[in-house]
Amino acid sequence: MMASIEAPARSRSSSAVKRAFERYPFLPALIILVVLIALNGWFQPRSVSLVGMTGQIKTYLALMLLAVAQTYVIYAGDIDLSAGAIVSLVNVVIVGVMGQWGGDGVTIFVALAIGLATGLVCGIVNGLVVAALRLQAIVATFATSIFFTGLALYIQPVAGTPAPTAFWRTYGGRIFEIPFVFYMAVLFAILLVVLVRTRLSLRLLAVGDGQQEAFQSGLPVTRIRMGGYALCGVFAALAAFCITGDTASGDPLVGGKMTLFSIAAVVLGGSALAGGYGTVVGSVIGALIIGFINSLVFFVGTPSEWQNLVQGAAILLALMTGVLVGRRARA
Amino acid sequence: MSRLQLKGVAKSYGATKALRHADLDIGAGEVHVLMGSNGSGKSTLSKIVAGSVRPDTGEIVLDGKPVTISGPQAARALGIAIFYQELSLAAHRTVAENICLADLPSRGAFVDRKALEARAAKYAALFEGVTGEGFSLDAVVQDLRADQRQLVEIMKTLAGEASVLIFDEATSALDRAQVERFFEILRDLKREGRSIIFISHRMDEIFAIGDRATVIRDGEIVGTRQIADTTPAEIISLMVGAQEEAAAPADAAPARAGAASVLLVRNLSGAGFSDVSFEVRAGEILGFGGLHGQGQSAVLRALFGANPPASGHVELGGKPLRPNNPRETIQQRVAYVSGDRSRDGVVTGRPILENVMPIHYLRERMVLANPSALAAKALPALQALRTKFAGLGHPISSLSGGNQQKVVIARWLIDRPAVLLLDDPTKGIDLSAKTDLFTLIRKLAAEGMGIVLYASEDAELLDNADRILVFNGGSVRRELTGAERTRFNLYQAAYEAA
Amino acid sequence: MSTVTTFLRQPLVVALILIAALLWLGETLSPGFASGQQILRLLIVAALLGIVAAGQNLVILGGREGIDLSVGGVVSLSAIIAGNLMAGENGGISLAILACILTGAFFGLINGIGVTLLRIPPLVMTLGMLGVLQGLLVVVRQGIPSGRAAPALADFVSRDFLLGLPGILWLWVAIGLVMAFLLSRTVFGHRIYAIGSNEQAAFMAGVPVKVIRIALFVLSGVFAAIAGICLLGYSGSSFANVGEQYMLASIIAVVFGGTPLSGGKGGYTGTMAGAFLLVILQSILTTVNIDESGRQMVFGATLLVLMLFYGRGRSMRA
Amino acid sequence: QDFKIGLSNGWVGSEWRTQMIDEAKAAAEAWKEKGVNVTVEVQSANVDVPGQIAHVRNFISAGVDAIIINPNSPTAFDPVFAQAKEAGILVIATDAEVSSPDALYVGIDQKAWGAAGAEWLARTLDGKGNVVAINGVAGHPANEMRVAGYKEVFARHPDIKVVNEVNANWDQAQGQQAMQNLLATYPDINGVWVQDGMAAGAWKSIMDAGKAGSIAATGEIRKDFIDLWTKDKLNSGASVNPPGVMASALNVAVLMLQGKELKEPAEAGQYKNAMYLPIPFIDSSNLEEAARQVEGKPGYYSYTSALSISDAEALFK
Ligand SMILES: Nc1ncnc2c1ncn2[C@@H]1O[C@H](COP(=O)(O)OP(=O)(O)OP(=O)(O)O)[C@@H](O)[C@H]1O
Ligand SMILES: Nc1ncnc2c1ncn2[C@@H]1O[C@H](COP(=O)(O)OP(=O)(O)OP(=O)(O)O)[C@@H](O)[C@H]1O
Ligand SMILES: O[C@@H]1[C@@H](O)[C@H](O)OC[C@H]1O
Ligand SMILES: [Mg+2]
Ligand SMILES: [Mg+2]
Repeated sequence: MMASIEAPARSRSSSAVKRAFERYPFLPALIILVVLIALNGWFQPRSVSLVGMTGQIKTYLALMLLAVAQTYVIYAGDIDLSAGAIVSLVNVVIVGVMGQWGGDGVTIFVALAIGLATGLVCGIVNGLVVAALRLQAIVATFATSIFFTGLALYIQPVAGTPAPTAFWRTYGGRIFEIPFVFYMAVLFAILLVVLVRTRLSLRLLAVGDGQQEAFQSGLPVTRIRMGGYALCGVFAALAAFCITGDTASGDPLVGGKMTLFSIAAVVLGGSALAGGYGTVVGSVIGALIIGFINSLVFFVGTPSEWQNLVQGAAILLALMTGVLVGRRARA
Repeated sequence: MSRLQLKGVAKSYGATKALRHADLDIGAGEVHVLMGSNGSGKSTLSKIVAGSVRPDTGEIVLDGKPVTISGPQAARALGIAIFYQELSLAAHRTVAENICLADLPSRGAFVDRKALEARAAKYAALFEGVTGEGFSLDAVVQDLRADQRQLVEIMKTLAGEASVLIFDEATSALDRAQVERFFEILRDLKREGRSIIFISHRMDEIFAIGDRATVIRDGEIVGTRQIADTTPAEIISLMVGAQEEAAAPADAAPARAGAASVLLVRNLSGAGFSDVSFEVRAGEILGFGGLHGQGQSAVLRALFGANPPASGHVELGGKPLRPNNPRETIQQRVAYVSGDRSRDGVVTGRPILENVMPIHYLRERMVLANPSALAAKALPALQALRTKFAGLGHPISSLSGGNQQKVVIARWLIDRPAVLLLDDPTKGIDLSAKTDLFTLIRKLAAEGMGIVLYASEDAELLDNADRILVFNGGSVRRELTGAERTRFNLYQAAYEAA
Repeated sequence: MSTVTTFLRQPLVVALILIAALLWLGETLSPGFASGQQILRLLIVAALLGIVAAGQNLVILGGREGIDLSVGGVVSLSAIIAGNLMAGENGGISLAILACILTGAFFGLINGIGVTLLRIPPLVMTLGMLGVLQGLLVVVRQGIPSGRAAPALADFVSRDFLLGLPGILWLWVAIGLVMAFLLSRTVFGHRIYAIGSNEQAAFMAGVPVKVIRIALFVLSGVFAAIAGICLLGYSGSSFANVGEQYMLASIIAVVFGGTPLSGGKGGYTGTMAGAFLLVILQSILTTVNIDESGRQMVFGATLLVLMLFYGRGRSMRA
Repeated sequence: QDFKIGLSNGWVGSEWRTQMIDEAKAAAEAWKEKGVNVTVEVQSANVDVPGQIAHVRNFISAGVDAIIINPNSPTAFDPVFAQAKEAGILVIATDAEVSSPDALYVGIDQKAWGAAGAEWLARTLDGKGNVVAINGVAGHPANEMRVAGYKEVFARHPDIKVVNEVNANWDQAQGQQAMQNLLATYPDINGVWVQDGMAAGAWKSIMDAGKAGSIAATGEIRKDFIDLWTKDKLNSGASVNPPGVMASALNVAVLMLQGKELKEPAEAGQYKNAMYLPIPFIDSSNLEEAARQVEGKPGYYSYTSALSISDAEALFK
């Protein structure tokens, strides 16, 4: 009962656990993910076969990328409610450009470059209104999301323009017997590893820990936050590429619903919404958790009218577990 | 040869004139002390030089050339570094990252981790031996103690390799050994010809390290003295001005052996302290002393229920007390004043009235809040402390730090508590406010209240406590009563096992 | 001079000026827009939003990133429950109101518990709850026929009630008065501001932080439920996701009313004006004859411009 | 014979969709009498396009024989339908056409549906007057086809002027608000072209404004509205997209799984893969009959029709 303060408060092993959770805040999410994959496999063995997994990655790669996009702004304590609208806009832009210029190999790359630029510009616009004009991020990016959606509707008033066959056949196909999306996943992983080491990542996190403090320390806070939004725009564009590859068409509304899921994924991954703390890997895991919850709900045979409720409840439960376990472990 | 000159620098926040007209001259290789009571404008002046506050008028001359300091980044480029009174650390980043944050060693767009570690290590090494347990380059700042964080902020300031360094109350949380080491570093810097602006409320520090002292009162520079040619008394009279003499510290009253026991604590243990026992009698001021973070605050917070104790026995006026949370202890007539007013005390942006009333709301279980009825309660409490304010409806943030603290203390005076727990209540408070406060405390004690006072400043403790419990490593190591209450005994007990 | 500028800087004043300007613009673009009848109808629509925004306002005032994204779900659910319980009969009104308020309070309570006891960030908790509510709507709607508003409720919302104004406007005014009183003249109100401004200090001064915050979420659920009942009265019958449009709109109304999302300051009077402002803006956009893409671009850009009058954060350099 | 059929619905915002699923399930049940065991697996949830693609992938993993989908996009499923076909799965879309050459469309022609309402309106207004349109979700293909339908018709009537077109997102309350705003700014309109559930909202505003006598507006097919229409003698006409379309598609699917061949290959529509079902129309002439069909049903029940098994068999060789 009477704890002596001379003795270390925590045993060595529990402080090792604490350190692990501190270094890898996505650990709780990883555990949830592994359990979910196991359950998917249990209820529908084919879902964890190569084909099943390829399908799952194809479907959720875009959400993974968008969750990563969202992570960079959340690092700095900001948020981007327009991320999904950027996906839609880039989607119609690249489909439009490919359609316009024929859709062979070269024009596809040109279109993708234009798409990246579009995402970047959208991100910079968000950065300008949030960081430079100092509008509140939630409302300001909601406003830009309406604007971007309007622009997408202007470019392509109705869903359905097809993307060139070469483009989606490549995305959905195989190279050397290995599905193309796996190469994408590997590239994506490399990109993340590289970005973790950048100054921008560290400085975004520092800004997230306290804008005023960061400013007083001499950091160019406005520029850093704009950098976060710009990066978000670029990753949203990458997400749009994946959506386009998987849907083979342009749709001015395609990304709209992804925004809130991208935020949920970031939190599932163990990052702090308040900024200053988190990892992009966690966000990727968070996106996968959402995906595997959705498929598991079907594979266990949930009656259709209950599917939305069970999904919603499971995601809420995962969010709560993640937040609680993470905090417990780090405390 | 002057390094930095301020000419007619002024700054207002709305109606508040934070700095009226500052002329200042700092030489190379000089430690220039800035003295002044709370709200006199020291931090404002510092921040203007450091670029984080925009002056309304005035000129800044650096090495003979007039400069425009457009922001903190520009200040750094000009060779100005600052230790912020409220710190400027990123809580989730490591010590090393914080030290180098402003100027990350990098290769292209990437952080050069090796260089970063090396650079941080260089500055951390300066404090080797006094950083305390749990401090390391890869420790996360959030896990550090207050004094360790201040050390990180100091290292971060040093890492600016600036020619002008400003330390705005950089020693307020440091213990003696840490201060000693810091002063050695300052002396080295001085020898290298750097210019240092040093701000502190501790007279002994000022005389230990300063070359010249400038006193600032109500935003105006009232005089500069060579430290060697002046006395504390002169500095104080400059600070206080002609109209008011600093009152002498209250005399310690003898402990009243026969008085009733107000607070009885037996074998109390909890996070940061263990097996603490003591008794406070009516009319007594019991002092807690010792080095920083030896459990004094933790015991007080535990008694208040803010961090409930793990085990032990507490009696209040003869009845057992279970300090589960502040809400319950307040209702049992326990009061607690924290020195960290911005964290624990002030409800920022709200009117002064609302900042005085919360305890009364709770004690009286009120539902409706009628402003005029409340004002009648609030005014006497504020006046008892000689609080300076324009109106009860004004936001508390319009007051200076010291007056904000008085508002926070006033909330405990409406419904008298049985026990008053003071957790370094004068941190960052000016001398005349201190005097007012201790006069009042003595009066409250005389009226039968039991008071526990933890003060980080030795003089404050020696002057005001009837009895002193010296803490070390979370337990009481020695009790000093009567004539034992000397600085020597206090130091000896404090350093015993450390 | 400076008092004039201070006056003009008040969010409420800004909102009122913008309202006048937009009404003038609307009248110019399409004559008849600012007629008495039309303004009355717009006020009814604004009242629906304003009632949701009352709860949103409280949650935001309470700080700690307070926000309630689940209000839209509660509005929808409440409209459906009310419709089914009254099934077009006046007799069912009181039961329906009771059931809806309890439902709103229940979901608010869960949100509050999640946010305070489990310490889930409000945005996350209420976002998750939104997902649950949307799922629940599907379940509920498949099980029970969606009902119809009682005639008395429909009249209350759109017919004359007193002095030429429909009941819902009186209700809104009453809510406005209660909110003003609550926030400025009660201990509860002062405590809301206290936890919103400095939670730690409030805790140390004996404010029951968790109880207050839970109460705010409960109130938010209750206000959303009341809005759901009124919405049923407005549209006559209930249907899916009626409340969806209120989620972000209620937040914008609060921000336009001068309550920053960081909490601790602001009030409801401004929010009422903010709600009306937003409704006028949307309505002008429906009446001008341009493509939907153009409407959305203009809407988004206008929101941004309007925000420049309000939500701008402080410069980091004082 | 045993067939496993997956039903995917990506939007559960209206009772119409619920009824669509229910009728399809009932149709599967009906095959029992014929000794054919048709089991359905349903994924019906609010999802976005990627979410519905996940539905299809889940069906592939579950090894179904056929997929019937009410798709959230016309083109986005091309790749995943190709994958389904590779796995030997029959894919039929209903309610909204899809571009995939690997799928078949069984449902109504949405453009003709939109045109039918417009024809009625033009006839009722004697070919002249001011008209407003209240549309669903901008950019949604079904909406755009319907819009194309009415535009074509109104273009043929030079004296009919479409003074404004707005979007109310297939939301009844938004439809009501939009109508209210339109009535305020265009006090002289004669006709309203409005779709689905929004029609009930629009009519509420028209009635609130006391203009039910002077305005003709398209209506909808839920019992609640049909009752109101009958009671208040509204000047309305509704073209019917029956929720039974999925049941029709299911019957076609089972016959195809049995290896039967269509008499006339499905080659209609812009994607040349459609088999169009008839579009019933309700107006004052047959309102009573429609009311009789929905009598005793709950208020949200939509007037419906579907290909019975024998109707469907008649289409096959
Ligand atoms: N950001 C601000 N907004 C409004 N008033 C301010 C601000 N910063 C400082 N003030 C006011 O300016 C005056 C000078 O404050 P300053 O912080 O410079 O005092 P100080 O001498 O550093 O006091 P202390 O010893 O308490 O640190 C005070 O009245 C204070 O309330
Ligand atoms: N032990 C404590 N010491 C000081 N402040 C505290 C303490 N516990 C809580 N607080 C402050 O008061 C706020 C509300 O306290 P409360 O206990 O109601 O919520 P909490 O943060 O969930 O704490 P806990 O983890 O103890 O449940 C906290 O967020 C914190 O700012
Ligand atoms: O007719 C509509 C149908 O086409 C749509 O897909 O679902 C809702 C119905 O109201
Ligand atoms: Mg200061
Ligand atoms: Mg607690």
